[in-house]
Amino acid sequence: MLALAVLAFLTPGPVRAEAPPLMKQSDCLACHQPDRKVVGPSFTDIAGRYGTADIPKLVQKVKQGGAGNWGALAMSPHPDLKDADLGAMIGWILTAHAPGANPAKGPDVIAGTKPGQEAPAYRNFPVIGSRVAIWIVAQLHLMFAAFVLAVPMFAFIIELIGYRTKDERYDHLAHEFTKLLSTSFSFTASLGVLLSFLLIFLYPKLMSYMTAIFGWTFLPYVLLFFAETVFLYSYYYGWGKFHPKVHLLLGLGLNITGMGILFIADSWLTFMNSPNGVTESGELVNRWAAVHNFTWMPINVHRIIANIAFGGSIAGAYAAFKFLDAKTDEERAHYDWMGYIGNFIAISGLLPLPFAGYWLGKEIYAYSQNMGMTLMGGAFSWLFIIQAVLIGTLFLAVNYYLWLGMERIEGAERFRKFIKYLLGGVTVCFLVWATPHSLVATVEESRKMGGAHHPALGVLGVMSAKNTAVNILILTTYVSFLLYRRGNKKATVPWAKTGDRIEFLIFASSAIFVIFLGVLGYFVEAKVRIRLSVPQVAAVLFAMISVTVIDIFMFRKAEITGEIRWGKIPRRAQYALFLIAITFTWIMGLMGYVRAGIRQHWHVYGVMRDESINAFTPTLGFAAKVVSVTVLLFFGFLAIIFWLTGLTTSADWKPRKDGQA
Amino acid sequence: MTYRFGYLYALILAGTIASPARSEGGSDACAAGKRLYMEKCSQCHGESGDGKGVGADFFNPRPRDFTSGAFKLRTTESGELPTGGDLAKVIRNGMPYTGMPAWPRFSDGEVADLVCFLKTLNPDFADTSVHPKTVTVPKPPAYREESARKGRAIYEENKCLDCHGSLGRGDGESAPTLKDDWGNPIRPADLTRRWTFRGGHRREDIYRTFMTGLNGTPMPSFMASVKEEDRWPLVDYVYSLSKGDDPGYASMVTAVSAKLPKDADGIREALARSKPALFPVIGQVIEGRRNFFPAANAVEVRAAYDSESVAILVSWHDMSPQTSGSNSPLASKGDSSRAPLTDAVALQIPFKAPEGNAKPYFLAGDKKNPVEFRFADLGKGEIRDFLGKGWSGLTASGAAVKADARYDSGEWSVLFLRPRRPAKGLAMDRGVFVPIAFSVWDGFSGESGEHGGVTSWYTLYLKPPEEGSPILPAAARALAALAAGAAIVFAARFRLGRPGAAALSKSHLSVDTESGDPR
Amino acid sequence: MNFWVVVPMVLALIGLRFLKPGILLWLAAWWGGCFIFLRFGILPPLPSSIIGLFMAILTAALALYGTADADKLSAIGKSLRAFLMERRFAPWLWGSLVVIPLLVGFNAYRQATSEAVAPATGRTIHPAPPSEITFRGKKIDILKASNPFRELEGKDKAAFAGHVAGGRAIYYKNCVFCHGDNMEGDGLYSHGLDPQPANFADPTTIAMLQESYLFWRIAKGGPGLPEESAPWASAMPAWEATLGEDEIWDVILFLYSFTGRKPRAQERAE
Amino acid sequence: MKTALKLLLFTLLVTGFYTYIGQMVPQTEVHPPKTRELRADMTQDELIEAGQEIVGGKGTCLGCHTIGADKPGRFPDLGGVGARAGSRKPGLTDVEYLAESLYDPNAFIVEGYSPGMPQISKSPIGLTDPEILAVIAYLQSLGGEPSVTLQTHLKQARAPK
Repeated sequence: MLALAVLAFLTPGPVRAEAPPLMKQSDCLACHQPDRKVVGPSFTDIAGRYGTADIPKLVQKVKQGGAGNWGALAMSPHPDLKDADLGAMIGWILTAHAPGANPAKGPDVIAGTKPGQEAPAYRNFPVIGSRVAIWIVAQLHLMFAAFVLAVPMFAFIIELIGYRTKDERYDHLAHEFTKLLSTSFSFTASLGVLLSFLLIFLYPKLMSYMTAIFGWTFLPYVLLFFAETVFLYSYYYGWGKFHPKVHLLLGLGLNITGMGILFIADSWLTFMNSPNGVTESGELVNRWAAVHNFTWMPINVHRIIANIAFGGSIAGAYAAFKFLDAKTDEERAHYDWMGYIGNFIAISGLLPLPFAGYWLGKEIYAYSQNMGMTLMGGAFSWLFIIQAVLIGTLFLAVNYYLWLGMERIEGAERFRKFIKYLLGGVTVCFLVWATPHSLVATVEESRKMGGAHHPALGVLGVMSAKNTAVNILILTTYVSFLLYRRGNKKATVPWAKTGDRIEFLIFASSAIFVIFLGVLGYFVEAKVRIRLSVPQVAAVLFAMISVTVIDIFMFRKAEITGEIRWGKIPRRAQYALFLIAITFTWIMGLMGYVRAGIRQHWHVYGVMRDESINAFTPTLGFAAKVVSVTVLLFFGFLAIIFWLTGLTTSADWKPRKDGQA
Repeated sequence: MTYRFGYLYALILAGTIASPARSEGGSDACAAGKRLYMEKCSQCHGESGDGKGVGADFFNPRPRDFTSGAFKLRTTESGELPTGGDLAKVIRNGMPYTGMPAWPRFSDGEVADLVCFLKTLNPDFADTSVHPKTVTVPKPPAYREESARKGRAIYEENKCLDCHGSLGRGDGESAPTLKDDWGNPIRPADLTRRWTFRGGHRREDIYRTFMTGLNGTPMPSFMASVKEEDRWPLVDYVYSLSKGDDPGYASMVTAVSAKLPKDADGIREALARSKPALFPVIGQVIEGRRNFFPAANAVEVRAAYDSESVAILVSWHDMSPQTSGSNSPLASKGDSSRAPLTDAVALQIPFKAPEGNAKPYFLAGDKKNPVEFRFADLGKGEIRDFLGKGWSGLTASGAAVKADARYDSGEWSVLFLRPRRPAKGLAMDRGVFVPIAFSVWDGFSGESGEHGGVTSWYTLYLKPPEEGSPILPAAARALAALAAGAAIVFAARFRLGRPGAAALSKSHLSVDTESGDPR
Repeated sequence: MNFWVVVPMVLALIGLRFLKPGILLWLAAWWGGCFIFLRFGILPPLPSSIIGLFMAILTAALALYGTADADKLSAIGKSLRAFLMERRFAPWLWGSLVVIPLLVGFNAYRQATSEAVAPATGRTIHPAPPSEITFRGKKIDILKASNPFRELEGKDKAAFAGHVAGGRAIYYKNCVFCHGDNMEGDGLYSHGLDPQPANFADPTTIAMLQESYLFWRIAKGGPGLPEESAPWASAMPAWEATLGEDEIWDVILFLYSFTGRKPRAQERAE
Repeated sequence: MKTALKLLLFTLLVTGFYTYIGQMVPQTEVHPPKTRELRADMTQDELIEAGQEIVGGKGTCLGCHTIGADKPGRFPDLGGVGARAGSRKPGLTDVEYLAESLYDPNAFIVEGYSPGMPQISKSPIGLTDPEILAVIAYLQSLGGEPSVTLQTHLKQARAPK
């Protein structure tokens, strides 16, 4: 996954809007249009008459203005434009509109893509209104899709582990995960179809525009979908019937097609947020640029990571349910183990998630400061307080599960005394993260504070403090995991003590470094401050990676001091697992809201206005209600899926008594 | 205020390097003080210390002229120069309700540097052989009511009320005629608001002011005229005139439900039941003829309502009532009429119920959100309604009605009566919070039109009458809690008391770590 | 921080530690300690909305602490059982059965008789700026505009100082009354304004913003705030009526120069 | 079944809690900027304001024209145009002159300038007739007395669709 993220960073940025930025600011477009004559000749006509060799001549022409070449109407002089800029603009006009540039169709502006020409505008959905209907269905579709995309990833990896270690348990576990998949897949597809119908029916104008831009992606999308169906069913029903390598190959195919579907669908919705490859009036000039827009890759990466975490948490919830409902010790042991793996996957996704989110936020800012401000400082700033509560809860629950998990490990009692410090760390970070910048206060209260910010808390309300809190939160959670991992092990290598000290030193120094940078952030200018988050993240990553490496070597031949008694975990731990799943789902819903919400009153940001009665941005309270309804619906459907899956499931798994996970 | 930045300073201490060491004493220190002065003080006090900086014209009292040698706040005898410590104290504490802020951010060393430089501005300081006589303030005896009562006689005896007024509201007979040494009009202090005392409001501060007088102002020293045993009683009397050390500004005035009779006296009587709310008045420093130092610094408001109307009584302290002539909120720059200006007051409420939290602009509303602006001209004794869309967009919207306005011992009080549900305008229902703001004009100081004192938006709340005693529902809650608590305790005891319950606490709370089997 | 509250509280907690209290008592002491710290220990006092949020988080954390391992949980179970069943705790049990309902009743009474308080309002402090504004008939692109005199800082020190001095005069003629001599939002009239004037010395105000953002705020003032910045248009005047374009840029230079802060640089996608 | 019920209750509790948090934060509904509607009952002031918005926005007039600038741009400065519109072209009142300049910009060219202004009633700017009336009202207000209302009929006006 990391490799993918790195890859995403390395690929060149999207093709930016072709027109030089000056083109948009200048008044050219008032008189000239790409493909038709308005006051002056169209760009296509100009490019037809002149070549790049004429640029110097044309530069002078534009500067001086005049009439006679194209008609009696004079072009006004533009003495205030710089030669270099003019050259660039004219160069663009000539090259991008040259007849040879797109010989088959002449100008590469695709006819009929102008928004809102003859299409009917909006239709209404009874009772709850079009927007809420689309909102709920889209969010449900997304949640199922996330699950359906994530499960094959870890099913494939788990199967691979099983194949490599020849441990049958993993194979069975992968199979069981896949069982959840086949029913969910049908749900996803049905919801997707419902969503498209609703969209086409309720937002015909928007959809005809989107079709004009993205119509060409529909075929590959459908083909990929068919391929995915084939892969999924052959992967599931072919379990044990193919040669393992062939079967693994099927799993790989399933993942690749799934990813392809995700990327295509993302291009549609990211285009709506950060349209690219179209003119200001919405005419398509470059198909690939429309797909490869500013937020496409960040959203892809963010989604993949989040999907894994989400999928893991849902699988964990499934295991928790089965554990609580189990009748025998074997069953409990099995589902305890499954819940553990699900939670492990969820944490692995959760830890890098803030970094991916950070990249996405940065791209949004780069695309439009307006949108960035709306997101971070404006109408949505309070949303991040809700998000902080959710993420804080998530981290608390994850840590709590790990601590309770030590109950099943013989010998882990010796780590109990650390719990309170870890808890203290997580709590303080949670408090910092949940501190709003501008506080809700009565007039008296703000008089006492001497303003809208509290002198002490105001400091905690800003970026530097939040970044620091998140990084420390991640470090703390990692320490919890490390302690869990060491529960029943005793290092036998001679340098064990030194190793411990080095690990401690790494943790302490990276924590101090992160906090130092956080404090430093208040004393440097904003430009530097924003960059400080990079070394912070790097320090945390460095600590996690280097400690993991040391630990692996340190415990390679470790003495096992006690066994892991799978199933011997308090029931409340299962509720923690369930809480993680609910919280994750809720965050998905909330993030879905903010991603669509920051477009505000635009269907396609800056290009196509939302003119429906629902163009306003609803209150957070309303959004919270819709998200809750969505989450409950999702869990309702999940219950059906779990039940269906349960009809065919029998625990055929035998715990291995060697204490190895 | 000192803690405002205490937290950040802690951070700065943690994160930054201390500034280079400052050399002590001599001209170096004065040079450091000069740098500091040029950066932080010269904009008002002037680069040469003559009190004529770029911002000087916008303050009243005007910034101190350091070259003159007249300093108000001293511990030295009348007419003497202040000590260095006196200057340092003013820099440190500022002067409340003037443009001189407190400077807690300066270190002691920096204040010393500044004092050193200030002394170079007046040659009289150069003579270090003269030591001004200082006034020592004895340790104050405990405050006693009896002493304050005795002080009243001393207050009268020493003609304090000629300037400060009979009730201490700064409305004495000669108050309007007072001028400082530079010929600028100056107001006697309003002794009922000791938080505005420039030299501090502790009893020892008041004592010191009596003893030293305020150089450059008509306030003399009473060292010679008031006998030693009369000094503390006088202090105690002045001290007793104020309600407290701080103004206790409110953010809301609660209108009580009452029967409002037809006559003004009756209504005023009914209003006495309402708790007064004090709102700060500030200068209109925003548009048109800005007013940098309004005569009034606070309005006190009471309110009551019945089923038909809301009564709002606005009162404020005014040195001298101006009742001949006229005043109008429309008087603007172009108004060249030389007619004398009268005192006036206005209240404003949004014209329509605010959508969500949005309120009109606080200066007479804006185009999107107009306000109902009720203006009382105390000369004509009439109240007229305006529709406000900003100061320049005020238009008369109703006929004038007679106002009930009274002036007594330095205080105006004006009664506004408004229907609760007028045909046009905001309906005031019980239990709602209505934004309300006030403006005050002092004709004596030439305030008219946008050139007046204003307040920010505050809240008028129509408190529903109490229905029955609150004790019954509270008791019901307590009983419910008791029942719930008892139920829990007895159920738990019953379960724990059963045979085999010893294991219960364990198995019930930590269930399957042991047995693995939920009950 | 209010040391008169914090120090005794910390001492009391330390003292309690030596008494080896039961886990229930210990958790209760911590909970109470946290509340006292948040409610009375911090100066200036925190708004009640924040205390509520923090206490919810802390309550959850303490609950997790008590249940995070089997020993603690069984200790809690034992203490609870002892509290409910054993004779020596009987006075405490019956006492709490009386005191808690009394507290509930008292609270209900207090709520019924306390003065109503105007609802608290949250305010978006830095709302998103419009992409462009019309300043005296001229369009200014808030996303891209930069201070035309900023570049003088490196090129022409004297001219730059001139602009800063110009800004200084403007500040002391127009802004100081509310924003204060120290630019800490505590000017002569700040006590009479709500929302209170911005504190420029605070690292979370102008240091976070681009100069063009300040230009927008100064030019359009409270009346030009977007809807999301309720409760109402702040008292900040729209200086467009009084100050020219260059004057506004000058005063912006002065704000940064006086506070020693740097504006946020323009970030653009290359 | 009991487990399922318990978990259902748990789920309801947790989502309920999150919903509650969502209600605790300040609630603002952000409405899209209103596109000014040109209503028949608009006052003169409102019409002028609408005109000003169009001049600065949809009309893109300020791309070429200035209002009250010291040095005129490439097209005539519009400051005070209301005062001189009536006397620019003999036989045309100020309204007629302004209307002609908007519907048929090249019919009269101010001395010293060259033609080049597009017909703003046509695409891509495409102002509607009422919008053009608003613009005229605004231009009149620049130094003159506005007389135009939305009821004013211009001979260039297109027949309503």
